[in-house]
Amino acid sequence: MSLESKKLLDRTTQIRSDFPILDRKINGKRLAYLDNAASSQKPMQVISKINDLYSNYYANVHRGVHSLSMESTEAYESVREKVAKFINAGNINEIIFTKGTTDSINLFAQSWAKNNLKKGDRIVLSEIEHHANLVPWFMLRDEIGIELAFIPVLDDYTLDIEAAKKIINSNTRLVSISHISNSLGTIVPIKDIIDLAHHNNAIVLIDGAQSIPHQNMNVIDLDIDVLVFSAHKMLGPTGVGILWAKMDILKQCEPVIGGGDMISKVTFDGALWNDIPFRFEAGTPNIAGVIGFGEAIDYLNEINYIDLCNQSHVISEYTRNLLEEMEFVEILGPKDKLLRTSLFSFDIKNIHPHDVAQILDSEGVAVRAGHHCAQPTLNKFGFSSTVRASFYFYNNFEDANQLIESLQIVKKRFLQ
Amino acid sequence: MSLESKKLLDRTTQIRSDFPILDRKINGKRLAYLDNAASSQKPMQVISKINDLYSNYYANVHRGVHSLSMESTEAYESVREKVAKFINAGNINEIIFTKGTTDSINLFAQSWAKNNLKKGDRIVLSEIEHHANLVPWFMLRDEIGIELAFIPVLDDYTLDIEAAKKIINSNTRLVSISHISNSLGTIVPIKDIIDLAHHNNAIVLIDGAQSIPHQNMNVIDLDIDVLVFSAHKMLGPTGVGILWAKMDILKQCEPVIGGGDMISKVTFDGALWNDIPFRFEAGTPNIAGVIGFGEAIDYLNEINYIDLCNQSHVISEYTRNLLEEMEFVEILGPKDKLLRTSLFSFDIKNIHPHDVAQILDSEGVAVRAGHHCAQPTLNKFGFSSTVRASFYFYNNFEDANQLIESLQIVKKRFLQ
Amino acid sequence: MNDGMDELYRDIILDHYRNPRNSGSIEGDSVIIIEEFNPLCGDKIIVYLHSLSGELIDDIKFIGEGCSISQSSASIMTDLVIGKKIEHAKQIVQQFHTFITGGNIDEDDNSLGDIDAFKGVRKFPARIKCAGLAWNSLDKAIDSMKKLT
Amino acid sequence: MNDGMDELYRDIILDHYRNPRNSGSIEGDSVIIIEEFNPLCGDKIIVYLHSLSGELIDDIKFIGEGCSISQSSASIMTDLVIGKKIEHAKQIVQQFHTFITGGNIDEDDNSLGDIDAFKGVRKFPARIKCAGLAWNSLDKAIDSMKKLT
Ligand SMILES: Cc1ncc(COP(=O)(O)O)c(C=O)c1O
Ligand SMILES: Cc1ncc(COP(=O)(O)O)c(C=O)c1O
Repeated sequence: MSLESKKLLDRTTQIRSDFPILDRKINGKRLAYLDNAASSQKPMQVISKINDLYSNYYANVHRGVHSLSMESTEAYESVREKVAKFINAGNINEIIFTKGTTDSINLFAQSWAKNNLKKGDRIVLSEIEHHANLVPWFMLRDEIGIELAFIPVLDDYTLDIEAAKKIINSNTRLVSISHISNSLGTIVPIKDIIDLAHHNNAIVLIDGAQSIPHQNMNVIDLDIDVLVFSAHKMLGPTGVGILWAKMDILKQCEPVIGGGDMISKVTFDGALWNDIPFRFEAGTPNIAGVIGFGEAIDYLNEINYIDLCNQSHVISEYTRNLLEEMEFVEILGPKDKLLRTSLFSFDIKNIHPHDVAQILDSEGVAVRAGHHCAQPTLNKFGFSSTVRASFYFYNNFEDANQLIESLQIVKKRFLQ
Repeated sequence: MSLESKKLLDRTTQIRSDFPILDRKINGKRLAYLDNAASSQKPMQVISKINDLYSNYYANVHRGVHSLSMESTEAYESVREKVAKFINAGNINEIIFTKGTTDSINLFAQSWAKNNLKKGDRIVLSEIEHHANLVPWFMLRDEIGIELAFIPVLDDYTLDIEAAKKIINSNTRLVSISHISNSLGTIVPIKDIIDLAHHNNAIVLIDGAQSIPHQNMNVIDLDIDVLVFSAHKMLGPTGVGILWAKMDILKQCEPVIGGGDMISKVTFDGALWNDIPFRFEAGTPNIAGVIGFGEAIDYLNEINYIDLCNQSHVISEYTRNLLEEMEFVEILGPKDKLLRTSLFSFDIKNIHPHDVAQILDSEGVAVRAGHHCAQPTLNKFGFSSTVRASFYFYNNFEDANQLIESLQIVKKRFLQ
Repeated sequence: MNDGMDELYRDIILDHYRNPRNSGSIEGDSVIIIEEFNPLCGDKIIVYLHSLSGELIDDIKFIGEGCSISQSSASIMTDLVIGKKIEHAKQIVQQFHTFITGGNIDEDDNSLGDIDAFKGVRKFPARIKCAGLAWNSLDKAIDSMKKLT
Repeated sequence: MNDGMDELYRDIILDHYRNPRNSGSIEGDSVIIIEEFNPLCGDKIIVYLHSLSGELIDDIKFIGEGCSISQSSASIMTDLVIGKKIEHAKQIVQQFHTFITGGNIDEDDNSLGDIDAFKGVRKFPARIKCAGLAWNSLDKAIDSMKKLT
């Protein structure tokens, strides 16, 4: 082991003490939390921030001149700036707070696509999307008659970029695609897709739910048009997501949710909209959630999360390699390790994923079993569900080994 | 003072110690938090619950068989039952978690009204609605051509029930109305309105944002069809609201937000919906928010909030009476004290509400100044903004007196 | 190991999982076919119910995809109700739901056969849905048969 | 009392609030009218800008509804820019924004007159919007005038 990775491992040990839940015993066993793609755990810094808000300066935001309201508003609005910096957005007013990735995609579908696309226009998706990037488009298709086309996934679990060149055509107005597949772990070459789309005057929405927690994302360098992600997968509280889009695109968007805060003037006859981003944020927002998310971003920056995530990728690869040696295990996902992230799906012959996950749980190992909200993707590969292990920077080799050893116990119970 | 109200006051003192923020000093002064209609403060029980979740059993809900996910899911789903009991709903599956009242009304507009109403159908609102119960209907009107009609507010700040008898006609499909006006404090005779509506085969949505925190609400006794409210105004976390509707009505609703959890099956061609209520709750929900809200409900029940709220109503009335004696103050709201809740709006001749609130803040008194998201209502009475003081059960006579004394300081500075 | 795994994965369950009874489909006009999903995990059960008279379950089969709990439950369910009166089957469905959600059933009732094997499932709320899938299909199949007749 | 109230409500501000300069409207074809709201509180300023040549602010008036900060700011603004060159007025708007958000301006510049009175507002983020309302109107009025000419 190099000195540098030794240091990183020590750092992981130190970092783990920030996450109180990691001390939890599960069925008397040590917790190996490998369900990070579903949601990450929270460091005490984030938990305390929420505590601090509610204990010391909570009030409703935006509408008050009293001190508590001013303090809450400042704390809340300052997060827009933190998020903008985190993704290198040029304008803090491009940051819209939503409930999560799902909410962000739906908002963009109803707000931009519904008002700017017409029958016959094409939206291109891919065959490795999360339901959150499928169902809103089905709904829109059924409502306004747009056409959906899918970039196919190849047998090697990567997208068929050759096919994409034909599918993204001159009728295409939007390409909406995951940066990283949450079911296969495939990293999509978004730069290529963005080039293809822009070449056809289409804009690109990147679903960054699985990528942003792990890597640097620079919307300007990548020339992304719209970016969506969830706070809860990157140490933040539940109920918070981001919709970022270039200001020119936000100007083409109509508000979808009406109510307080999103208007500049209301009469009994109608309303005028408030400025961007407020016109897209009606009602009392998730104040504590957003402020907690700001703390999560600060924390990620402070610990230098990218180096740590590179380290957890090493652990993920280590685990995957050990799994590959087990003849009863079949792993999904790209062969080329540069094309996959810190998660993998697998199947055990003749043992259903639910049963696998159940027995792993009895050993303290938390993994997910199911279709991971990517039913058509799994179906395409002949599965209705898989087991998924997903890593984050607080995972260590102990977690990895615990998974491997527990799989032997699964085998013993079912395949004896 | 009767022995009983003495006891209640002692109880208030005790209760106040559950709310850490009430010890906060504002500009060196004691905090008199009288902005409860905007949002309530949170007891440490609720704050600790969130802390406990994130520290001990947090995971994403619904989709996991591992222990953390099971525990989170149980905690999350158990809140549906608590909410159902709180409003006496017959079926826990009628409880839909949203982001807040605003979100609930928008969801119902897009989910039910858009799919069940047609051009020419009438929706009846009133002239004392919050923007959250106006703008979504303006949007729907502009989209599908329904007709909006308003029950007028009379000069005495009550609704014109005689006029309502004509306005709620046989074309009326929905009456959507606040139980309590957040700008005037008027209590609406919803039973009369419900009878009128049902007589015309219209259904009734009650915006309970301002009433449910203070009183018992029995949807079955009142024969309400749809009820919406926000957790944050009743000790709960931000980012959580409820849409409750009778199951028959929910069955007429189409999902609006697509994504994970709200489907039973997805292919590349389309999706089948999950059961009610899940089909209306796409994506990772506000898990911590909902679980915290469950604790808020438990707390309200334990302290017997209704008795305490009656007591804070006494304090609100006491304050109002003192204000009435100040010749420079004009109070809005019904004369009959049975028709008003624990809040009042007022205006000071020649001093703008912003300035009033600013100086009150310098004395530690937190009130709201502005149009309270009820711009057309205030305009109707010739105001573009007012000062609003709103009480909750942790407020005491000290808060009241601090407001009164601080108003003298306001007067001194501006009206010398 | 007292982590509930032995209780959850009892031999009867594993046996039915590995050797499902009444597996397959039934063809014909008068066959009721009901498909049920567990939306959270993609599990699936298709139940084929055949009753000429509308009173007796002449035949019942299932095709499924899913975990040991859902598939063994389908196997045990079909085994239990085949040849029984529709009304009786309906009662058994009821009893199964009572049992699985923690209620008491008459343990001496022979017609409830191997239902007892699912006792261990009660502790695992996420798995109760798995266990119930086949029973929900049957319930719906009976209801839609009644509508036809 | 060192709670910032004396600094916020300086005499100049209260004076302009009580005796607004250039209050009223201007009629005529070549008058630019811009209405600005503070959506959070309902404050309103309508600015009437008259410039025959398109180079000089011949006249400017306002009608408004709002707090002492927003109304005195409108009064001070109109007082400052009336008779000035459009380009100069634009610079003053810029300087006002710099000042109110905490930046430094040349305090000896006579053309910035009473802007200094708003120093106390900086501490109250919620009131910065109030102070800026009239200035935003003027900014928009100048922009839309330029588009016309
Ligand atoms: C790629 C991807 N997109 C979208 C989502 C949906 O995110 P959320 O449930 O936070 O709305 C997820 C998370 O499950 C995801 O992994
Ligand atoms: C009567 C009424 N309706 C709706 C709302 C909107 O609630 P929220 O901001 O929580 O969505 C409020 C709160 O301000 C209200 O008082």
